[in-house]
Amino acid sequence: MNLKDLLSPFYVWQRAFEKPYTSIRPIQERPGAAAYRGFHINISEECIGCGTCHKICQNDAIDMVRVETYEGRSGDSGLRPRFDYGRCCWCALCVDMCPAGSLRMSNEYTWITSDPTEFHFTAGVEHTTWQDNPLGYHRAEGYHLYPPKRIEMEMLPPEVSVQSFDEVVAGYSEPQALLEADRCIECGICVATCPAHMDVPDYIRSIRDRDYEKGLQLMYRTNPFPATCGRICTRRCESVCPVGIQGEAIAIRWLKRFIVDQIQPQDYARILADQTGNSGHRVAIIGAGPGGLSAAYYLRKQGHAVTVFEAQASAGGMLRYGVPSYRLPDADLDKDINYIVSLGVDIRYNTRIGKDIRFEQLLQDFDALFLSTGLSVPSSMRIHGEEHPRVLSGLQVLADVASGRDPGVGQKVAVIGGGNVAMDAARVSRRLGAEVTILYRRRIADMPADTEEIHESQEEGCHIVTQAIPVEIIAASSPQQVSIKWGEAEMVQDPKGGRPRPVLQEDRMHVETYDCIISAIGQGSDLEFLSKEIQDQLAIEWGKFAPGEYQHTSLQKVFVGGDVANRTADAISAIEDGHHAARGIDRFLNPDARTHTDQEVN
Amino acid sequence: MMSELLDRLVRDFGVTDITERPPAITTLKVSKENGERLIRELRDREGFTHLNFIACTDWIEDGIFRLIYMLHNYDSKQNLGVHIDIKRDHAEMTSIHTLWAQAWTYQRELREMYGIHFPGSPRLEEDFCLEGWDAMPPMRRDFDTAKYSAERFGHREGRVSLVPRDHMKVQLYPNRGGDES
Amino acid sequence: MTLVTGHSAALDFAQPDPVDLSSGKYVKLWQGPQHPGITGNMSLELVLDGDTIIECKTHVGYLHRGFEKLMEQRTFIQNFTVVCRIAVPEPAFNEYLYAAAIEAISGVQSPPRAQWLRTLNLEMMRLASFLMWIGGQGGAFGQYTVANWSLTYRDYVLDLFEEMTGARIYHMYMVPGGVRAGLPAGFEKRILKLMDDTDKLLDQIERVMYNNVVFKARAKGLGVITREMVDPYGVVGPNARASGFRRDLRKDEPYLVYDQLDFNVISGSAGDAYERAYLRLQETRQSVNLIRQVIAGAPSDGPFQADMPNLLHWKVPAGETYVKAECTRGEYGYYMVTDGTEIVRRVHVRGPSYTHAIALMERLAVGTNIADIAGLMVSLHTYPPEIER
Amino acid sequence: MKKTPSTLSTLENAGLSAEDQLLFSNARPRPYEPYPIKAIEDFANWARANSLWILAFGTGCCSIELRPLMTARFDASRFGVAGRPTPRQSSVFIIGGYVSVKTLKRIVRSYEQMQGPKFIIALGSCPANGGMYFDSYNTINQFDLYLPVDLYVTGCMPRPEALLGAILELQDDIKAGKCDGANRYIEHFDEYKANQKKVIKDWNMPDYNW
Amino acid sequence: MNSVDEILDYAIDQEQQAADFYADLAGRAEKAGMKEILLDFAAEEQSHKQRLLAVKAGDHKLTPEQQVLDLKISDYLVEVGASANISYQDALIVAMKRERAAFQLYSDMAAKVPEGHLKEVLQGLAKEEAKHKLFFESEYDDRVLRDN
Repeated sequence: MNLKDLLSPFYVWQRAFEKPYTSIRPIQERPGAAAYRGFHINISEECIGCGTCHKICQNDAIDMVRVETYEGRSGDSGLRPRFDYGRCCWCALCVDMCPAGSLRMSNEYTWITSDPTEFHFTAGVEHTTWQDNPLGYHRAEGYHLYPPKRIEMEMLPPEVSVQSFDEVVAGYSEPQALLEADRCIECGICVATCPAHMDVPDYIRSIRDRDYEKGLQLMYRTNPFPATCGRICTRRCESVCPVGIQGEAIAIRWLKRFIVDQIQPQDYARILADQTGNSGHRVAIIGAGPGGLSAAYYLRKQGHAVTVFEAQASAGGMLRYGVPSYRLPDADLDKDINYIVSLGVDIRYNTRIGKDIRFEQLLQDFDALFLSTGLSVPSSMRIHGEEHPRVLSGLQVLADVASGRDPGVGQKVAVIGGGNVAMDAARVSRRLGAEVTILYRRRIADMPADTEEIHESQEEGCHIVTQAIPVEIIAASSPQQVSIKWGEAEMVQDPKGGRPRPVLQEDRMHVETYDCIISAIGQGSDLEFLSKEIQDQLAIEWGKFAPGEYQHTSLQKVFVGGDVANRTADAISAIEDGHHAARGIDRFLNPDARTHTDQEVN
Repeated sequence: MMSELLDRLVRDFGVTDITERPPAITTLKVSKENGERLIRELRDREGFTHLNFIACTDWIEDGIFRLIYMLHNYDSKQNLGVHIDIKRDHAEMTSIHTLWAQAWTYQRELREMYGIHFPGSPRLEEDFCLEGWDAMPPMRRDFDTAKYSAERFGHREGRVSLVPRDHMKVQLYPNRGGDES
Repeated sequence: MTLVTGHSAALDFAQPDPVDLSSGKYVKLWQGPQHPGITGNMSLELVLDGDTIIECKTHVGYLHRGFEKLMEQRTFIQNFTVVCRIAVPEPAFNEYLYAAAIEAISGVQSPPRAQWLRTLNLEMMRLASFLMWIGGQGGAFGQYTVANWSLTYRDYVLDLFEEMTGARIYHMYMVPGGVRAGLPAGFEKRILKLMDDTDKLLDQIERVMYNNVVFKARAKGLGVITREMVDPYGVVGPNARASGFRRDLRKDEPYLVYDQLDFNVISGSAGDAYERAYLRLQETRQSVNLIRQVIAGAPSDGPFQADMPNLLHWKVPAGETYVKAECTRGEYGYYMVTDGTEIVRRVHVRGPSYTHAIALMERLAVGTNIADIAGLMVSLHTYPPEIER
Repeated sequence: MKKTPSTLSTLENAGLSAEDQLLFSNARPRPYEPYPIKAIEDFANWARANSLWILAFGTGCCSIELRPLMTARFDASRFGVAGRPTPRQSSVFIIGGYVSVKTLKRIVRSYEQMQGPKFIIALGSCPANGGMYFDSYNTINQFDLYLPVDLYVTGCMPRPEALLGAILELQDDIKAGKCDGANRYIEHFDEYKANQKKVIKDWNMPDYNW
Repeated sequence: MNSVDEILDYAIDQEQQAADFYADLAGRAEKAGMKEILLDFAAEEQSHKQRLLAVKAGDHKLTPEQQVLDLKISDYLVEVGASANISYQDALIVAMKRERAAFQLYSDMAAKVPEGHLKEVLQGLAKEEAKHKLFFESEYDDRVLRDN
């Protein structure tokens, strides 16, 4: 022991004159750090109730509860997270995971109560003092719990694709599909939005498990056209995919296609093992498009005998005659159709109702009817000179190409319209060697066609002229040509709201001569095969049927579906109509038996 | 040097399944009978003087407990994991409490958490972490901790959670979608 | 004073015969779990001869939460939030090792910036943990002033943690594949300022505590770990270094960016409580120095997380690994077995306290004065929650 | 002043061996009865509120924030808070987060040894509804089944400031005479005991630790 | 026709004629759906008439200065006949054309009369018809040109 050691403790006195460490008013003067993980904030308006926070929470601290304000919104479950602070550990995985980006944390942290049941609150719905606190934890830029970017799809380069009718999209390879399938967060929001309510998360999971046969089985539960929909579906599911809010939506369509592509047609029967009995009932279906064949598939599974009447020489309807083969190769369409037909569906080709058989005859001969005749009559522009022989209809051009006929578009083509038919007609014309101009009365953003289709047609060299309103068709000097007079349009906001309307500028008119003009401004139904009396009974609005629940009409036996009966007019809706009509027909045919396969409301 | 050692271990102790594993460990498998002898040899002759831990993995599907003795050689900086498979229904292993002072603690833990017996190991039957435990050893795979907790400790009532996908089906399309079969 | 029973030699691991209490000569005394002299919750079952301990049995399990079982119920990303709770005063090493184990098995490489940030986080943790330990060691020998200083400085480090990670204690910062965020603006300046202040504080602590005649008198010669005891008792970290071994995983098996930092392994020779305490003080200074180096070397931009799959349902490939890191108390390790599912098959957490607080403590306590038992325990630097997990 | 309820029966102390039975009281605990004169009771509550002595028993993770609270930076002493090493001198029991079954036994014992009026503050999620360890086989999920809780503080773990907030709130509640946890325990003694014995399997201590 | 009241009477009569026209067409229409639509048109014309009656009674003022959006859709469409099996598209064209003709008529008349109250009334009527035209053109734009 030395003196220094003895004295050293007294050095503590040197601190006596320093500023004290003590925080004078600790509760007030020390807010949490800017990124502190305090109490939860949820922007309920942005939240979509996907439940991913609930799923990632290892403490089971988050319940998804009904909040009526948000029920019925598109792509929103109407549920909102409710936190249990008797469970939470403030790890913020829920914040990191939140695909909507609506969840974050404030930097508040003091909550004292004598009642532990109080620690339950629905953030953003119940009032909290911290809801508007700008500080607190949020997910840092560059940090993700799931990959936000989609696996890019390989496609034929436009200079190659335009040379032939070969399929443009390559399809995912297995490693690509596994990576893309991995991105799914399995919330199931898409299931409600899909018109057919396909089990999207489940079949994506089957990819991750590399169980493609299971994937096929899952898809056929709701959709007997997976090869087709895997290529041309309008994929509303992707538009509501939560992953798409802060990143890119899961490529649901391409994953569906991937599953089908892994399976050979000859294996379908073994994998799906569909049972078809014999109920003794006979059902007639008019139209072998997606709606009619979907109904046929599910009716056969219910054991009913099915006869399909088709006016064309092949089945598929618009899928065959309206969708070009570079988007949907015949082989893939046939994969779907052949399997349905293989279940014992009798298709009468080249049989037009009203011409070859009377509708009333069918009413007499069959126990139930399903009408799914589609929209086959091209809309007319109703402008002068429209009847010129060099004005072709888009549908006709597509049908000609699909049937192997030359539509004779010539070298210089103008396409009028902004829908998918217009884009297809334009791209088909490009493949036939023409130089193509698309005239559209509004802006590109207003085009009803898929953005991908618009993009691809531009890539393939179609020249899109927007805000161009055709006013007159004029005979050209050569009978092989035709001129069009069109005027430029200004977009004017309608004071009553809605989308802006194009207004013709009469001082800015153009006249241009083409080898042909393809009109593709929409199509309507052809219901001439129905007598006036029957039409009056079927409740037709705007040229379309207005079916009831289960697709039934006021004519007891008659069920309707597809483009001719719905507003969305796409394949997937037609497929759902067919499926649902099959349910309705089954209920109608077996009113007592509880063999109905539909799930009752629980 | 390591390969020489391994060759010798194969020869003398019949070790199998020699695997290099990232970042820097080698694992090998030895029979239950040769286990204690091999570990003693490694400690006394080969410089594996440090016992990192003893642990067990329950491979219930194979009916075995896999004991792992992790050894370290401070001089050559080698890590060696010795796997010894023992039967689940006759879970017993030679004690190594005479080799390292901490070994019996691990063995007590394994006794409590897996029900593995180490004859001769001190204080083996004493409670270690648990007290008054009356169920299956909790680290066994077939012990359901969530169920046990819910039954014994309960959870505060008043919580209900809905599944978004199912809720949307009930609300928006009760009669549509995939039919239940 | 002669021992009536107990270990005949340092390397005799046989359990002593139980003391015959019926003679009335000896007193059985329970210390803990409710006892201020015990770090964390542990209890010591002591048998005293006068005020000398002749037998010590440790009892653990008061903090047993069954982590290893819980981890077998949760996905890989969920466990990331669970692991830090295993060692309450020093959670960061759990986070790092858990991430490192998954990265070893899955082959994911965390980007360089993440490695620097992880190193910074770990060294800050080491500093905070040592500051807390200094307070504990001071308190165990009655020097509460030092505890007031060092715990306040620990709190300043926690403030920086809060800025960096969003939380004071359970940071949950090192996610498998990287870290959760970069450094906030002005962080470097603030941490460097704190490091300067900490240096001054450590000088003062050395003067007031280490030179204190009472501290010296009580700590010197207490709980001597001989060189021979080190390996048989599984002694690691500062406890082993104080007994003359130059063993430090940061140097021996470098991880993260330690191979790019300039530091030496500190060691002592006496192996008693004072040597260990002094060694820890030096390591605290070393940690301050390392933090300065990391701040200087850490890249300020670039990714801080590797490209990861969807962690919601990540299936780490089947494998097995053992990763370790040098924490304040020595070798901290994670043994992990995966089976290719979304859930880990087995995790074993190897905490240094497991050996120090049980086998070693039971041995060293024998012959110690009852008044020094808390000081001895603290000088071994043990954390019960990592023993029982 | 305090009267003993005439219906008082004795405790069984069934967990004790015959010889230990003699060492422990088998009397039932009695509730605290306030002074009949309100001003005196108010004064007593004021005094109690300003000398909250905390039992130094860190029962879980959250107790690590007690150390900063007790040292220079947050300096709880100025609020009349001090740590005491023995239950006999303590009036506040801070449940520091999760409670394992083994610790619960010691908590019950320590709590019962504390002199009334006594108060319990429960920290973090775990005592409220199991928190992070809701599915653990060794931690209880609702602490208030076993002992009466006066205040809960949320957080995992709660910061020292939140803890200070709880102490201030507890002071206010005591002054207002609202903290009746200890009496609740006595009034519902048999229910609490049954819950305790449901999870503590080796009950080898007296039914009430005087 | 040179007094304001005469002009208004004429305009009111015109609206009545239009309403009668649609009602007649509805009576002949083959499709039940179109019947309803044409009756809606007739009701729309009746509401125009009520408006003008209100103007005449002094309860409502014409607003010749207001700007009315002209979509110019009907200007370039072909004339279609009002047959019994008229389609919705054609019915809209008929309606637009009628409103356009009325608009033209009042505009032309307004151009011929000197400045004054009468001119203002004629201009106001022209604006009224322009609004009616916009109503049908908007409908055409929304329904028929929906996909275009």
